Amino acid sequence: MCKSLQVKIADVTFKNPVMNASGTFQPRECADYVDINQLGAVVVKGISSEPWTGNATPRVAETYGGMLNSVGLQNPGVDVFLQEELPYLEQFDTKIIVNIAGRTIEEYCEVAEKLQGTSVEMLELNISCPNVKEGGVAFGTDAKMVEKITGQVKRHTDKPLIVKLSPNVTHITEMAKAAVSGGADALSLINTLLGMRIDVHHRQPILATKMGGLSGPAVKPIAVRMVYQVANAVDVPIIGMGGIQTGEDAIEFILAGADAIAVGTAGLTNPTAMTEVLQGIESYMDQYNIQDINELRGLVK
Amino acid sequence: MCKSLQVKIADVTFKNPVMNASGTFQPRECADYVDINQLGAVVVKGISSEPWTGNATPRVAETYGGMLNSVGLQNPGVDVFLQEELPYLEQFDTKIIVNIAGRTIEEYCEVAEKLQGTSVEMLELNISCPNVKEGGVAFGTDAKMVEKITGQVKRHTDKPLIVKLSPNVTHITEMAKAAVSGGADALSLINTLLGMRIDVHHRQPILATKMGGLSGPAVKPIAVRMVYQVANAVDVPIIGMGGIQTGEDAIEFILAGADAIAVGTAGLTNPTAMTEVLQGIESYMDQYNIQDINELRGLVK
Amino acid sequence: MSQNDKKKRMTAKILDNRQIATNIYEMVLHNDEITRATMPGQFINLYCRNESKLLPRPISVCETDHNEGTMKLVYAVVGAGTKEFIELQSGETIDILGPLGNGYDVNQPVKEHIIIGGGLGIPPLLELTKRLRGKKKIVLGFRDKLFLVNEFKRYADELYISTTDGSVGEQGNVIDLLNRNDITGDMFYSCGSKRMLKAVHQWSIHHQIEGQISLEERMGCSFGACVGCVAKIKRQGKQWEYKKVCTEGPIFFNKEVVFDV
Amino acid sequence: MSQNDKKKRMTAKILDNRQIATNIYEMVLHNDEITRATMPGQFINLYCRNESKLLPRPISVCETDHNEGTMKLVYAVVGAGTKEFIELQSGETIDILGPLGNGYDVNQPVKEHIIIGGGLGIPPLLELTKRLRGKKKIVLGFRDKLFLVNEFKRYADELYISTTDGSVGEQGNVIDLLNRNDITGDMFYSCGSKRMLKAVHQWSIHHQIEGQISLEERMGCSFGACVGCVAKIKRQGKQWEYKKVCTEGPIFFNKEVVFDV
Ligand SMILES: Cc1cc2nc3c(=O)[nH]c(=O)nc-3n(C[C@H](O)[C@H](O)[C@H](O)COP(=O)(O)OP(=O)(O)OC[C@H]3O[C@@H](n4cnc5c(N)ncnc54)[C@H](O)[C@@H]3O)c2cc1C
Ligand SMILES: Cc1cc2nc3c(=O)[nH]c(=O)nc-3n(C[C@H](O)[C@H](O)[C@H](O)COP(=O)(O)OP(=O)(O)OC[C@H]3O[C@@H](n4cnc5c(N)ncnc54)[C@H](O)[C@@H]3O)c2cc1C
Ligand SMILES: Cc1cc2nc3c(=O)[nH]c(=O)nc-3n(C[C@H](O)[C@H](O)[C@H](O)COP(=O)(O)O)c2cc1C
Ligand SMILES: Cc1cc2nc3c(=O)[nH]c(=O)nc-3n(C[C@H](O)[C@H](O)[C@H](O)COP(=O)(O)O)c2cc1C
Ligand code: FES
Ligand code: FES
Repeated sequence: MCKSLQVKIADVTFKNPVMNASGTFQPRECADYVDINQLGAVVVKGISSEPWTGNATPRVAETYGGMLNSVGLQNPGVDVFLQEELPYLEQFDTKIIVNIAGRTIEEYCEVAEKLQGTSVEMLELNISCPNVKEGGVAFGTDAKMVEKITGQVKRHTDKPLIVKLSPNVTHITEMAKAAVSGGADALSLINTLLGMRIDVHHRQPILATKMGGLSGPAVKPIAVRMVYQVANAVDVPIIGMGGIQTGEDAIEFILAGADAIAVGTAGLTNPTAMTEVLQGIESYMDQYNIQDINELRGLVK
Repeated sequence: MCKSLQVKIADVTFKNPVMNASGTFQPRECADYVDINQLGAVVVKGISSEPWTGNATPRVAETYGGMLNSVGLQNPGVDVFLQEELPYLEQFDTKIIVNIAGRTIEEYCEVAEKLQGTSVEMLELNISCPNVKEGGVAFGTDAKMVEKITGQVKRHTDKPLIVKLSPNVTHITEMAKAAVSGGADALSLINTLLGMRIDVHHRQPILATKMGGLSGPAVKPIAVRMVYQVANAVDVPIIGMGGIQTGEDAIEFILAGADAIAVGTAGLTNPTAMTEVLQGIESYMDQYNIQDINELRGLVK
Repeated sequence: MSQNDKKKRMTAKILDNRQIATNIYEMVLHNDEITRATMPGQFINLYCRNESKLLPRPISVCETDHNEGTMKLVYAVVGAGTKEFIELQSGETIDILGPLGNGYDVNQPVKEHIIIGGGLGIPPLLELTKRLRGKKKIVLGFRDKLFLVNEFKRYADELYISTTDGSVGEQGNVIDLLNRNDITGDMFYSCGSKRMLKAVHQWSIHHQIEGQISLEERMGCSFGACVGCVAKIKRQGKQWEYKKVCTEGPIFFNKEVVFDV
Repeated sequence: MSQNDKKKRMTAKILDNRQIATNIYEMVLHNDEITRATMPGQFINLYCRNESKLLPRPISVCETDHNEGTMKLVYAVVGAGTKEFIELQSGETIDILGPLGNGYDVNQPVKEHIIIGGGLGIPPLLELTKRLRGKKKIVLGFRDKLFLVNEFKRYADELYISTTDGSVGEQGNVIDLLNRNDITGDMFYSCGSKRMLKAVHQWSIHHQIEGQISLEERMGCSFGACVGCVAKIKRQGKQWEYKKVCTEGPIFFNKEVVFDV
């Protein structure tokens, strides 16, 4: 059967709707496990204007059906990224999306500015990381701020801008609308939920930062709900994520209204999860004789 | 060893900190499985001024490490409760807490009023149910509304009032503070998180109401985080819940700052979960030679 | 009654677990206590080992052997839980809870019984068929491959069989069987898909035959705690209220049930 | 390289799994490919069957037999995952990933090796000990019951043993052994608790002996994807940066590591 998996997001065409979730895929290391040429896109871990050290360890904790992380956006900064990482990524036949992080609006803008004129295809604005004290989620839980920062960053880039939403809010649709009115070309959701685990034997939190971001299959129902709500509230393309482990999980997000999907935690616990999700999507399409993946988008009303 | 499990919440003394989460325990049916005399308290399912039919089926869906429900507070109304349920509950050596529900502030007040002078020990204000169109979570996600409704209901009762908080908010501590300034004598958290599951084969949501409330071990890290945040923000007793399956789970909430805990979903999948949680708490106390459960409360800072 | 005398999740030993038709398996469990307590029409909860799947899988009891303390279940592979079950080997154990539900009312004064089962609604009728006294007309509709037919034959006064494709027995469904063979009686007992039950309901109204039917709903607990599994049941003729399928059912009198789908 | 040539989670057959000391178990796995690729100091991920537990359990490889394609692991029961592992029977399978990490650098010009292991840090040193050429002084500190001592004895030029309670060997820990016996050499290799490694570090500075040590951190993936497992590693003497224990370690040169606990 000749079927099409191509999706288009803000005028960029992806060969298929499967990408990694930012921060869960180090291209060099993951290339041992995943044929990067098969991916719709590679999303680079949060990049800031200067190098960030990240948080103290322990940075990960297991939870029932999920995990907490408090990596804190450890990254080498945009300059090192451009010198050392981007050339490596350019060898692959895939689209490059850079997730950008900052403590101030200016920092976000600086990163966006420095990525001008590069092979980076799109930017993803991370205003939803619960693991940094300043910036991060503080920007992503206030609709006015979401609109403002989106607008500012847009002014420093001519690349399409994805705004990544935090699930730690009362009304996800308000944040989505604010991002769109700030100029977002697409939305991605969800980032992690703020959580905590206590070691009852040592009587202290497992994470050095006490709280961290919850991800993995445990959060999938929340993510699907938010994608569904947002898809019915705004008119921009959506990249859905949160707990996707299989092709059927991916289809669930697409039926809820996602144009593309990202695999995060599942790729940590099973390094070949991304290609398995892709195969799973194809099997589903074969099973139900779907010619074009776009037929399925938002089919559940 | 002679150890004490007694806890005191708003001047009511409970023989131990274990109670059921509202809506997951029908006393008559559950009495086949649980010796109700062993429980710190029984919390009655949401009761409204008139009988409520509840939502269409399917009302439950399984999720990874959790479940969704959209029962929609089906209940016989406060009059039938007083005639038929309360006398049954009075035979047990435990405290009776009634969870009250409404579509308008007046309805909540009416229920509170009718429970005056009865053997009901405390009221729990359910302003966090995501499964009803009006009232429910709409009241619980707006701090001003939380304060107002708490204040109004307080005026119609002389029983201590617990306010049950919704986790579907940006800042749980704001809701907690609002409830306290409205006069709440205690807080309980968390109610369910709004979630959704789609059956990819039938291409429709599993629940008849599309969305429902997520509960079970999957949500525990979110619940522990919220209990920890609230315990550090307000000075009233806290009943912690969300995914408790074992004694160690219960200890986790107590270390985070809960005075008592409730078992919900675990009691559905394992009908004797409540007494097992109680035994687990006792074993933990024995293991670490804890004389009084109150020693553990909020030990994690 | 202290906690020690309470009912609880128990372990059952798997004595047999094998395929009997396309996608359909038979499992034999050993547990004296639960077997002895089980009445026709009741069900048990099976629990998954994999703790990512928390909810119970309610499965009707097909047959009980009180001497051996064993019960037979027949189940279809539907999703992740039943996929897990088919991997279980004889000698392994599984967590169960039961017996659950009300079971059929077999104390009605009835001379001619009509037993109507479709697909996976057939197995739950076997133990009932064995226990009923009086004339028994048995009407079974299969998709293609037959199962349990010999067992039913032993207790049948009349036995009617259909398959959807007509490969065995008559071609068609149970309604076709009922109509073509002019089957009547004093009381019918039916289990099957919602669509079938609705059709049987219409047939029964037309022929003014009383019946008991077994309903299915998604369950959160199966023992009455969550109020997840309700069905619309008539109260005094006109009004309906939601009743719990798991404890007030799964067997209801046909005339009580509101079929609104 | 297409997806077919990529590394992935694999299945290993369990040949043996039994207790060897209080709370400590030995597991022998069969998997040709992974065994052949494994170097001393590397580890593998074990995955739980129970899907409520998603994260890997990293366990060091104790010994490999390239002819048989088998590897031995020694592990302690710590929490839910290792509790699951001790229930596994010979003949069953387990999901694994590996080999992971960098392993020891055995290409340094060294004449006298000192191998220092404490508790569960002992097993990961066995394969290294077998492969090192030169004089080998082996220093092992146990809590109470000994394990693997005969295996180490075979390759030892000198073997020193202690137990915390003094029930076997000298009383005390590895530092006591090192000091009391004036042990010196050109290069040491150490694995054990953070506290022990820190003490060994101080001892090594005092005696100006270079060493390679194995670090432990909580891991989200163990193959470099999540940046969860970092340790502070010195850069050009003074400054430090976070390096990934799972891919840039777990073995680091002693002088690079910042001990700030
Ligand atoms: C009272 C009763 C008796 C039953 N008796 C039998 C029987 O004898 N033989 C048989 O094959 N099946 C029977 N069923 C249906 C059986 O329970 C489901 O097919 C089974 O639970 C599906 O589980 P799964 O893990 O394969 O599917 P999944 O879709 O993975 O299950 C997810 C959840 O949905 C529930 N679920 C899915 N489909 C159904 C369904 N059709 N009805 C109720 N719950 C469902 C599951 O119990 C589980 O909680 C009975 C159902 C009820 C309510
Ligand atoms: C590189 C490396 C090599 C190791 N080699 C061995 C070995 O050879 N033998 C051995 O007994 N142990 C070894 N460990 C420690 C072992 O990984 C943990 O004891 C084990 O993962 C605990 O799992 P659990 O499910 O029993 O505990 P749980 O507390 O239930 O585990 C929950 C999560 O925390 C992690 N975790 C818990 N304790 C530790 C710990 N001390 N270090 C790292 N992660 C932890 C688990 O991996 C899991 O992800 C090694 C650790 C690392 C990092
Ligand atoms: C270890 C880890 C690191 C992450 N780092 C980032 C990041 O740098 N930027 C970002 O926007 N999201 C980050 N996330 C969030 C993920 O991209 C994703 O939104 C979230 O994990 C939900 O998807 P999942 O359940 O598939 O993991 C991180 C998640 C994890 C688990
Ligand atoms: C089936 C079901 C019904 C519920 N009904 C109510 C209710 O009537 N009133 C209420 O305040 N909470 C209700 N809840 C929420 C629980 O009381 C509890 O807050 C939540 O489930 C989290 O705890 P758990 O993870 O232990 O279940 C219900 C939960 C479930 C699963
Ligand atoms: S399934 Fe819970 S009440 Fe019936
Ligand atoms: S554990 Fe994920 S990078 Fe090391």
